[in-house]
Amino acid sequence: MNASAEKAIRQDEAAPISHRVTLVEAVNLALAREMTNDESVVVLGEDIATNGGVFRATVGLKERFGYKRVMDTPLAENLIAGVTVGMATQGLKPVAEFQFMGFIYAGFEQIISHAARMRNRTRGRLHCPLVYRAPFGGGIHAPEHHSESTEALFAHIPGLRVVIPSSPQRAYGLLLAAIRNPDPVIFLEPKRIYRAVTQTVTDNGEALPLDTCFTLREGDDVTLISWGASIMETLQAADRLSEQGVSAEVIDVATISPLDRETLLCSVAKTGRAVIVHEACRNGGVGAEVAASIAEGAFLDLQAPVVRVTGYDTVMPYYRNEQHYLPQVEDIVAAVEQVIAL
Amino acid sequence: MNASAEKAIRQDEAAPISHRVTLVEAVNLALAREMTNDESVVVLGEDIATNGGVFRATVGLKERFGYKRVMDTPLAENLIAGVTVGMATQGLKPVAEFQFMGFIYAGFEQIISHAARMRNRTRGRLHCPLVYRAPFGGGIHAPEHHSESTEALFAHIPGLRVVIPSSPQRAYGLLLAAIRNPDPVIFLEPKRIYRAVTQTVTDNGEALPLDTCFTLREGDDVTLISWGASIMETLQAADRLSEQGVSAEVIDVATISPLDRETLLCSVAKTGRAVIVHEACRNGGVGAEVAASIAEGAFLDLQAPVVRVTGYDTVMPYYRNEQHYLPQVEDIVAAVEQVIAL
Amino acid sequence: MKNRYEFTMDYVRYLDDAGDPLDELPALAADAGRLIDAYRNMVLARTLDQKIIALQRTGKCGTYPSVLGHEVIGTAIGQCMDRHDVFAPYYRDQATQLLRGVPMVNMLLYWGGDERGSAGWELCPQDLPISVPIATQCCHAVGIAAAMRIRDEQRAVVVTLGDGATSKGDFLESVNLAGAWHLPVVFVVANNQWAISTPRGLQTGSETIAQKAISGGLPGHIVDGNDYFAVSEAMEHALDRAHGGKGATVIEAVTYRLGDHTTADDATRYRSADELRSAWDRDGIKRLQSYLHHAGHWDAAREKDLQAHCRDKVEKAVHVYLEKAPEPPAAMVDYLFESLPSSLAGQRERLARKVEGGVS
Amino acid sequence: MKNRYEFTMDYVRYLDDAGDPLDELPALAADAGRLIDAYRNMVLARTLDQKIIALQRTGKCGTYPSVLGHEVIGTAIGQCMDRHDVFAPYYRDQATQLLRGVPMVNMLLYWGGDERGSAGWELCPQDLPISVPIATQCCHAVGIAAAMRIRDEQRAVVVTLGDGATSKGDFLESVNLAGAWHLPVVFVVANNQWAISTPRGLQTGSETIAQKAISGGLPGHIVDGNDYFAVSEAMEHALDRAHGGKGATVIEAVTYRLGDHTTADDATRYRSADELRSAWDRDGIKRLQSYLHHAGHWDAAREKDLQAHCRDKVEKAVHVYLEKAPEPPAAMVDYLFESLPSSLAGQRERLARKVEGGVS
Ligand SMILES: Cc1ncc(C[n+]2csc(CCOP(=O)(O)OP(=O)(O)O)c2C)c(N)n1
Ligand SMILES: Cc1ncc(C[n+]2csc(CCOP(=O)(O)OP(=O)(O)O)c2C)c(N)n1
Ligand SMILES: [Mg+2]
Ligand SMILES: [Mg+2]
Repeated sequence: MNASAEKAIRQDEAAPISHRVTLVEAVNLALAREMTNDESVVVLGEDIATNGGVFRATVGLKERFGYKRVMDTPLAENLIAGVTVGMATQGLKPVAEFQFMGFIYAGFEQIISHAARMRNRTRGRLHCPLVYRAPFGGGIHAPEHHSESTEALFAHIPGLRVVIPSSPQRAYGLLLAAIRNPDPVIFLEPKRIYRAVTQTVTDNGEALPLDTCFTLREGDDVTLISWGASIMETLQAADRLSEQGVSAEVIDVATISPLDRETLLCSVAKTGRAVIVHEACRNGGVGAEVAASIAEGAFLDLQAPVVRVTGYDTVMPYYRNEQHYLPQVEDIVAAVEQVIAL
Repeated sequence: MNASAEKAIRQDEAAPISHRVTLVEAVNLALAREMTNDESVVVLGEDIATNGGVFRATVGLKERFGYKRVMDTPLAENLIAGVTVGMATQGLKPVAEFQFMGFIYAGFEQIISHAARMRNRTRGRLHCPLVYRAPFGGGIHAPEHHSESTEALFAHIPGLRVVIPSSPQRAYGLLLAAIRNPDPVIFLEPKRIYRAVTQTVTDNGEALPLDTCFTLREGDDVTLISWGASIMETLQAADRLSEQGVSAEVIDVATISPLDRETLLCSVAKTGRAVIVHEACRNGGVGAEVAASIAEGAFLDLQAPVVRVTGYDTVMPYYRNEQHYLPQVEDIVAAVEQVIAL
Repeated sequence: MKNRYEFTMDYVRYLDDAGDPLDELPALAADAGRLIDAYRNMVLARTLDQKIIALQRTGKCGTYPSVLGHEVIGTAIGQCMDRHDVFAPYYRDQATQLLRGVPMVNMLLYWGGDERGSAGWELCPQDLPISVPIATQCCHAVGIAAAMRIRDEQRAVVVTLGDGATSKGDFLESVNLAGAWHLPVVFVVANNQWAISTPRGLQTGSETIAQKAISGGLPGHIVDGNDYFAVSEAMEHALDRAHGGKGATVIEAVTYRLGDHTTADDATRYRSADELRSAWDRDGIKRLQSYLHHAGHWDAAREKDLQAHCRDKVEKAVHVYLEKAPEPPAAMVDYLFESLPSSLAGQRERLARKVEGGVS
Repeated sequence: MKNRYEFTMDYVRYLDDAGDPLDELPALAADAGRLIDAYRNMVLARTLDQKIIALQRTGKCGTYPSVLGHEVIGTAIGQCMDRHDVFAPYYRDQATQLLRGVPMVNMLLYWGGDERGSAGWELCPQDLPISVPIATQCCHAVGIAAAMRIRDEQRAVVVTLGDGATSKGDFLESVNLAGAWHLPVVFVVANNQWAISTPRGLQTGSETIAQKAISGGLPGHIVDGNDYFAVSEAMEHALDRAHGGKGATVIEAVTYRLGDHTTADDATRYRSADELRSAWDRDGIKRLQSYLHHAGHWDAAREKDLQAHCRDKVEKAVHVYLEKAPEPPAAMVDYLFESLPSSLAGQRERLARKVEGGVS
């Protein structure tokens, strides 16, 4: 168990303590916080109990909350997805971990056909207050299938919320919100930045809203829109641009679906230009929806086409070439230069 | 067995015969044709052999080609998807039917993680010349889960082709092309128009290209872009508009992925306006990619925002209300009026 | 050096095809009231079934899967379950749902293409709605059973599925979890010999369906699904185990699908009239009726009353169903999330206008 | 009325932990050359394994799953298979892949993050690449076996998986299909007691893994996976059945994962040093070595030669591997489809420029 998680777990309940934590530690804090607040929260997945998860996100929870609320499951993602639905219909609030996003696909039928529809199907008689967590994205030199970023597949499914934090603070606040939300949430954790930065997080149980983008940096000349690990490169690009005298607004979409179009449109109304950055492949990515929404909703404001800086339309390469797949700071800067030139 | 399929199957191989057939009969013709041409083509799925498929698409094939090449499978879509991959790696050309698109989700892991990647993973040593067929879309008064149109989920997956015919002739030519294509193809059949019209199809074994949209009607004022069953309403809207003096070009995208952006951009360069029509829900639908591509690629040509006429961002309602979900001719006409007014 | 592992599994039936006992009957046979209630429910289920098929034929209902041949299994399940147990049905469980208290009007609405069919359910509010994607309900069932275990409740889950469904991972994975976690769940496989057109013999190479229990370390039982006594006894035993914290059970109830798969199917395409005729000889309703007659619990007058009573009940429900206006179109977005996301506000408005303006 | 169904399953081992026969050995024991070849392959596999772990520790290879404890199973499989059979491996099958003729350089490339690792394979061009998504290869295996049956070939498929993998639908569905279609396939479960941190006892409630075969109507066998004779005999028997058109078999080979799950894992977090120590006592390589010594087929000098030979072979392969330049970035789109779709032409150009311009 890492030190800060341990401290968090042993803490006196009364006084909210501030921690300098990484993103993955913030996930752990939020889980522990909400399991303390709410007895109906349970956690399940492969290797999440005794081992604390392969990324250590659930470390210490079994020791603290017992094996009945922190369950290692057999190796079957479809089962995990479906068991979670069953639990949720009975008023538990299960938080299931998929070890990597690349292994969630076996659970698609349960997620699409049941988790997302139980409330609608029963006209509210039963519903699914559940969270499916998964580390996602590339760049950690992992084997095949360990670098997926297919958030677009979930974003297209009515009845699901898709949430992606990109900082320790947002991981804490958004995960609390996701667990408390009475509907199913796909909570994708950008593992490339699991430990990239530490931030002070006050473990006060305060959730963040699930229906709004976060404006990380204000600017006038162009709106940079991103989410997940790519936020890092996007912010760096904004720095770089500012040195060049270009003032970039940076928005972390964070709540990928339902999408907060207002914030995006307001920003573009101001800047007149938008560049979208995401790691997923371009064709049919969430960037397409964002671009289409802006192109439709801000048609008269746009001074240049909305440009997407994304992964290539191919399978994420094995690790020797993965950096060539991922959008780089230079790619973002180049795209901005292109739209500014127009 | 229906009469024309029977005739087709009994025909003298030498002389290509023309048939007036429905879309589903054209599927049957293409399957029989390619099974005759190529011994490595096999067909499998639930209830497809003895029963000829719940929509009768495979009727007569078992009688003609034998149970070894026409296989009823156990009830397990993940298995069907994976078995097909195995067969394809060994040089068979399997065509698997999913009884309804709503039941393909269990096969997602096999489709995404294997069918779409085998060639890339082995640098061409093995590949997957397979076709996954599924009837899709709503409007036939079917039970829950029988009205899905989630083509966007497949379109986002690199390594898959997604093909959707919208007439008997295109069903015949595109299915032949899909079977002959050395890579995996998701072939979605709009079941609402399975029997809506008949067309003369010459069973000459000629395939259609898999990399081009089909321009069904030329026009100058606006480009209507659609696919699948919605092509019917789109064509009717074009008629209606022509009465109002608006000349609409109608494009059937047909090859949803990889997407032929050239044809779309050329048309919009001419008309300056585009309306996209699809049955799937809007958020993250294929319409988003089409709209984003046009808004980026034809920025200077566009005289109005690209508008999408789509299903609602919700689960397809059970059948008493399904007509309220589906895009109607009036919706398309209204959208065109809106963009023309700008 | 060899060690041998052994597994056994019994097939049980009590009544012959004519309804005469082959063996001493289980204790529950002494309760005449229960037997009569069971018989009444079977007849009610069949009456409703025939009516829905008629409605479908006249365009007043959607595609519908008949319960014909499943009434005994469903009735035995419904009787054995406690009110606080949870039922996770598939789509041929009308007989159980009647006993659980799902109103007939709801069943009609459901098959009539109206989501409100699965709403309400005041008598069994935690029961799952019908699961259309085959076998997926098995995973929910073990999830619910796990929730009961987590909360230390003495409740159990019963999940039903068809023989075809046993080929799908959801069932097999769930059986495994039920064994690994020692869950209070009963899997009842209604083996009606067909999965649409696919016969039992093409579905699996296993001698029995029940033996699939062995893969998860669960006990399995095979019973004649047209034998009320055999099914009831197995259910009671399995539910006792579940309620007593002794774990899960798989029951294979062997029957025959006497109707087409659904009203959209034509079974004559793939199975013989002879096979169907001989299956009718084993019909479990007739069998229980004969038994009741012989045992002095039933007579022609009661039968006549019952038939009239069932017809009447069904007609009343059908009347309410047919009078029911469809939901307003905006309902399609109102239940997607607990509260409407702002991104859907515009779409909801358009839907709301649809009705007022009368646009399709 | 009761009918009883019975199923049995044997556990077999021939050598005790010290390598002394417990029983009369199977006929294959007479072939000293085969035994020595087997032993050599096991040592080679272990040598390669240790080297890759060392490369990983020094940043010259990616995350890697050790073969430690699986060498006997893999070697027996590789020896028993015909050249024209097809192997569908998981990620702990280095010992089999060496015998199939997968070049060591390819193995190194694969774990070194280079797709070319699964290319080429001239000696076994139809073998599947490693399947990372657990158990999915089982479906491919039955698909390949079905292709063989369709073409009336006398070939067979061997598919391997771990104990954890047996919980996943893919395995269970494939076992069912293998039974229903009578397919020439052998499922070998390397039951190494752990799935990452999840012990065998949490994975399933079944007494054995092999009994999962019963759910598909297949025969199952349990063998000591550190006993070369037991694994080889079971494999020969199962492959004979498959080649002879008699259908599929499930073999559970009981062993122990002597290393961490992968180089990214730390097994001390979840299992005891004692357990690990006692597992080493059952190590199958040492066991076969002792047997060979006692039988007069082996001595210290030969052992020394072998060790040197293996180190040398591995070093040569590592050298080639380390010299290999990465593929050009554009390779990432070149193998997606048979030919590049026009929609990807622009992206390919950008990738091609990346290298020339030296950008990132
Ligand atoms: C996942 C999935 N695949 C396919 C279907 C279509 N389908 C509906 S019922 C059925 C056959 C089910 O057979 P069985 O499990 O034996 O139940 P029965 O209908 O015989 O009672 C099929 C294939 C479905 N509903 N769900
Ligand atoms: C579908 C899927 N889920 C999860 C993983 C992550 N994972 C890799 S190996 C493993 C454990 C496998 O255990 P077992 O099958 O016993 O094989 P072993 O590694 O012990 O040889 C897990 C969970 C994966 N690769 N695929
Ligand atoms: Mg059945
Ligand atoms: Mg293992």
